Amino acid sequence: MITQEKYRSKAKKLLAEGSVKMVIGYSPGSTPDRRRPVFIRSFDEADQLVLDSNCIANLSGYLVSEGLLSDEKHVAIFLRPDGIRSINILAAESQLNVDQIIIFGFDTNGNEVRALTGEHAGEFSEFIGSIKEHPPEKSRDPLLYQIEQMNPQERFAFWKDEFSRCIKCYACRQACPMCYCRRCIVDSNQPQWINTSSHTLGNFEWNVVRAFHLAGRCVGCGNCDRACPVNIPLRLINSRMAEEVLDSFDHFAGLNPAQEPVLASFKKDDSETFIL
Amino acid sequence: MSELFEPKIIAFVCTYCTYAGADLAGTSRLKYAPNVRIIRLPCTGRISPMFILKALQKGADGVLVSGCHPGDCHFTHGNYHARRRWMVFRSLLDFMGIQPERVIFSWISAAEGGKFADLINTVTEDIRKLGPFDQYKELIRETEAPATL
Amino acid sequence: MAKIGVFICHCGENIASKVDCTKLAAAIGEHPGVAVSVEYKYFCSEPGQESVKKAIRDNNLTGVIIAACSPRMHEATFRKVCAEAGLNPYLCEIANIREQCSWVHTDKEMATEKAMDITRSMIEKVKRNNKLQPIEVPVTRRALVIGGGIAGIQAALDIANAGQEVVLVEREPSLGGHMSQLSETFPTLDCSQCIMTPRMVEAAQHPKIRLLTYAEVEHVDGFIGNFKVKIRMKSRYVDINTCTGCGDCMTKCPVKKISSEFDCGLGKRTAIYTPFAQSVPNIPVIDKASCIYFKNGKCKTCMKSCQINAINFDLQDEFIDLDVGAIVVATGFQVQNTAGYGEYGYGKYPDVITGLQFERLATASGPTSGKILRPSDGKEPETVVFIQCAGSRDPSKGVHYCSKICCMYTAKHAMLYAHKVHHGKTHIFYMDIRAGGKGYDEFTRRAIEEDDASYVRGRVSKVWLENGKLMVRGVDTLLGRPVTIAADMVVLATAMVPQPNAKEFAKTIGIAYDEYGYYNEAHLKLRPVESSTAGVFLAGACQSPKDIPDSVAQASASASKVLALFSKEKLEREPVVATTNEATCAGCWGCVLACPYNAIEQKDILDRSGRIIKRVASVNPGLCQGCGTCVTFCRSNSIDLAGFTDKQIFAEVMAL
Amino acid sequence: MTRCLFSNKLENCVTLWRSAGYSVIGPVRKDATSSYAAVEHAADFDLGMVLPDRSIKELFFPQTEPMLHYTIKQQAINTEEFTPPAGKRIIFGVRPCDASGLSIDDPLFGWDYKDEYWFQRRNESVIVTIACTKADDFCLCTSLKLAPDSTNGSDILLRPLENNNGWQVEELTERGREAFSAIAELLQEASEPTAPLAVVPEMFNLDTCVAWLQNPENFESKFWKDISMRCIGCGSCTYLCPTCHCFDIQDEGDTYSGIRRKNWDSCSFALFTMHTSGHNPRSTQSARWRQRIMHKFNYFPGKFSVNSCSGCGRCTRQCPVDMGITETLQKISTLHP
Repeated sequence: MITQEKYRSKAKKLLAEGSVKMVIGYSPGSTPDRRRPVFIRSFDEADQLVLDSNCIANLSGYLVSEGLLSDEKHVAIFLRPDGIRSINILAAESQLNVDQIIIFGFDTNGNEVRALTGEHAGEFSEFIGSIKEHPPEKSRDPLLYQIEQMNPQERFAFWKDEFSRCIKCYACRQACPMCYCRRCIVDSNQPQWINTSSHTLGNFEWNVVRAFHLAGRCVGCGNCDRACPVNIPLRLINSRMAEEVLDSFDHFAGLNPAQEPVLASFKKDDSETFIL
Repeated sequence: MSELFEPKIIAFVCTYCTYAGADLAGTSRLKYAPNVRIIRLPCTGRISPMFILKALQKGADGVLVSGCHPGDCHFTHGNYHARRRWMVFRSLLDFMGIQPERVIFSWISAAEGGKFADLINTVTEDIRKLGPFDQYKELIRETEAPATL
Repeated sequence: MAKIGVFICHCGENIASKVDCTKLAAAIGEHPGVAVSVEYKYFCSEPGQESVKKAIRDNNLTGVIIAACSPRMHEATFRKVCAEAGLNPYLCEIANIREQCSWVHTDKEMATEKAMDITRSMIEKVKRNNKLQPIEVPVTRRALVIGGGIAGIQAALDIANAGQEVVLVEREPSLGGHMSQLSETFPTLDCSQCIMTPRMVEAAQHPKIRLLTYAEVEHVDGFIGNFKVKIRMKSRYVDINTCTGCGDCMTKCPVKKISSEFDCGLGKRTAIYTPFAQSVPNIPVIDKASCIYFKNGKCKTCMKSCQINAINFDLQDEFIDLDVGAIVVATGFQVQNTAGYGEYGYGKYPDVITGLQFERLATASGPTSGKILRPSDGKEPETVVFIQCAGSRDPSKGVHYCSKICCMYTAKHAMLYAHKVHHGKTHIFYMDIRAGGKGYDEFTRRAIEEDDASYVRGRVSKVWLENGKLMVRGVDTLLGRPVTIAADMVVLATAMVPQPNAKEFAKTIGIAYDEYGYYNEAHLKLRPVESSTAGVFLAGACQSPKDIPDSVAQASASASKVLALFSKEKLEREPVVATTNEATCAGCWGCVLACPYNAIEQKDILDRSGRIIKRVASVNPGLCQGCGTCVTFCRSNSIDLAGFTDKQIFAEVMAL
Repeated sequence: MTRCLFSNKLENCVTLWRSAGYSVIGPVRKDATSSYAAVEHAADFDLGMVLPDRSIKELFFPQTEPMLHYTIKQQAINTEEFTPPAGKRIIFGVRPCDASGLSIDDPLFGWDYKDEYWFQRRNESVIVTIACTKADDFCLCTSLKLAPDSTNGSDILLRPLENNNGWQVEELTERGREAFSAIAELLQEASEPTAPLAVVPEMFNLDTCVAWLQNPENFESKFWKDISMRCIGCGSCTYLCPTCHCFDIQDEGDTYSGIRRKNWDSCSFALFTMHTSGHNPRSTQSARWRQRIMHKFNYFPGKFSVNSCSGCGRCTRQCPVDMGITETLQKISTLHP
């Protein structure tokens, strides 16, 4: 509550003095435990803002909505640490200018909400670095271990079963802050690299390609996983890829706004034990 | 006695090193298994993971990707970029349950005709041992089947 | 609808013995879109080529497949055939059924199967080929040479002597570079100034060379044949056109105690100065930081002393814009800062000096007029210790590589010293003696055998001062015992490292560099003088440590590359280049980072009122080499590569 | 005394139906989701849930359906059509809202061209609906003038008994009677009271909303932008909706052969209305959301005299950003028409 009040009054102040044109935050949802994204444009609306442990969604994707930042005005946004990492990647990929973003950083522990120190993306780099060095305990999904224990046939069968449910609604893509392309590869039909039909083959191709496009960029915010209406555990694939780029290239996505994209760069001594 | 399984293998190679190495195997009249179909690209940097998926969709039991050794890329560092992508894509496929043995990466220079011939033989033999990629073929069959419900 | 002609070559028996060409032609005739499917003994023969031409004309073919030997053999031949028959040459593809099929397989049935697959795949590709046109790039026949050391001068002279214009840019007030600082040069011991100065003068007076000294390249834009360069002419405060170089101003200048950069701190200079007596041009510059007028607003002694009023304190930096077609980068090296070697006492003991300082002491025109004298007390040293690899091959100091010249110049120093101080004694600590080169090993042998240089194989751990002597503590690894030598002077063979701003400068011109800042060649073995950027060439120690012969050789090689480029009015290039889809590009710039050739630029898309709607990637076809690394990176499939488009490759795979 | 089916007889029902040639389908929970799926035993049914995550529509209009197979040889193309699978089936435990959804889409699929894929399945399926005794915060059938015991689209309506041990059977159609005659021996006359129906509060006045939507001035209202600002344009609401019916025709294949398929499509996608030229008449997400609401409550009823919404609430229940029809219509009902 203290953090919520702090940010509410900060939102009011920034909006009143005109130093931001909008605050993107959370408001009460259709049930007591639901929070919905809200866009506050004037200080008298700021009391709609709530901040508690139910505020889970990574809102950073809204920043790249077409035209939102093109007037060069500032926007404030509530972000968890993963959201701040998303902003860093979006900045590194030239999708936004971090100077325009005022961050209302927060994190939760159980029901407790605490504010993060800092206002601009660059000020959190050290903090994000500490997450890289000391990942929170038990952050690895137990299912990951189970999948790793399987033999390839079992793994294939596991994912086949999961992907057979996919209905190709693309909620995973739409919910993801990293999926900002003007045209997604699945919508590119000359040639049609990914089968658009939601048979299992098409679903498999879609999910594999999406995971590859997110490798080194996914911050594990879980937006895709929560958005999936048929509950495919997409987080597992993305976090496996995040582990891979960390192990292989020491790349922790979204460390700072100037980070080089991991798949657009290389080191001459990158590992190649697998190459014959 | 059952008939010997002839795996279908699709290879994506760069024109400057591995394609030239394959040509050298030819001019040296080396003999190797006829199971591989080669697609020529300018550089390993051009080889997209999408190609591998399409090869599997066409019923490949194995995919081979090959280019210039590090430091030898005609385009100075296309192969370094490729190497990173492969590293990631390979581990992704592994996680999805596609055995790494089915998607093979190698460096073969224009001078390594012998290595090319040997590799094709080894890969063909290895994939023959693994057997047809039935699990993937089942997905393909499903796309050709009428609706069930 | 496609009308593809497929021409299946027997290659005598080479193909026909292992591939059933009749069966192949029949099967291919059934393939969708194939209008002609024929076989022949030798399509590369004159009648074979004529039959292809006739088939193209008679059937109005939209694409041609030659199923024969490797495209590396006859692709060019058959493209020409198509062009002669009126078909765009890029609508021809080769199905390699010889090197990659008939020659390597023994089972005729399986080889025939494979040949069918190969041919079908290429048919599907050629159906999607585009009518490409070779890219023509106009060439501005003027070269820019950056750096006026021996490499730059050599490159400039070679190009100019072939009749092409050259702009030679040097950032110091005079041409000369490091070579002009040297005393004698190995392995012939001819005097550096004696061989260098005529070259400097020749460059300055050459009608085809425009010499810009005290100037720096600020900005480079464009691509091969068409670079646009901005050069900053730093203000000398001396009018270069009026000054006669009489030197009165320097004589009168009251500030006389400035440590001379040219003499490596061993000599002094004035605030208005030329770096050395034989400077080219022989026109002084005012060192703004030391000049009393610039500090206090009073003095102007030099101005008063100048009888032709060449000095003007109000002069400003000027900018020159140039169009050039090629660039030779010859920016040289610097000597590593030896402060990192605290144990050797450099900076603490004045008589511990670098190799370059020793050169200045040994030079007849140097601060001691060629006498080897100790900087501390001006006495002649009787024992001199040389320490090799003082920086090079020392990962702990960040230099993994061998500086290549130190073994030779240390041997030279020992000889020069022996020739000047006959009773003197030299000791050289070394790791290995690397004397590969014409006359080099003989040279080091002479130092040992004739000039009595005492080589000690081992490293030095410490140098300290004791009773007026520099005590050098090292180890003789051949004898396996520590040694301590009392010396009067210690000379460090410091490493060659890139210029301090080498990396930033590489970014300015758009070339690649290694971890140290040495500039990368396009290919270490096969394209050693080309940079990764087309039209930019490398000469001298900016690429890697080099001695004078190597630098000069590379400079001449670069010059010949430039001249080859200038031999035509227009460059013609294979049209295998990338293009972007501006409508779908998301502007993430991953392609810009991934491109090995800096060929992708950011382009602003404007609305009618000139407002930026979005920024997208745009490929410069002059720079693109067609590797396709960008295409693979692009997540939204917004880049494609002509000749290897997504559609083509997709179709090739889907036909298998 | 009414005819009842008791739960303990359900397994026998399934057996009898199956031996009478029906395939049996019902609400099933598998992995992390629930849907209507084929069962072999009554125990496979999960009848306790409010409603399955996925709607019944996919049993009649699958997310991807092969229509024809083609082959190419030289210049000739041969085609061979797929027909929808034949066979009688009983869909047991359908929710009234899902059943209503089917009847809503019937006129759409039969309007000018009679969609054989839809109608063959409709004609061969018996919809056995169970009236709702449970509802959650998202249910809104009553707001759509439907009810927890609506009979639209059903062949049989089952009303749960108070003791939760069975259902009163109400036969609504000939198809339903035929299916239940196969299990007549298992039905019993009983006088047990039925359980109270679920209470689904009315969330908005539909007529007020429709009046507002029909006013052409409101087409350009700022309301649309405000309400849909957080919409991320995913298609989950449309794909889970029992009445959304848009589809796309795709050819998938290679050089030699391929399959033409009918795939779900969604008005939420930017690509849905994209022209080849690159122009998009619905270029913003708010225009797309407006289209969805207008279509359901203005255009569709204008043509077929029925709203294209049966009040299942899946759109809100599954929305990643907590939007949905309820919120939109609630807000519209407070606006001046």
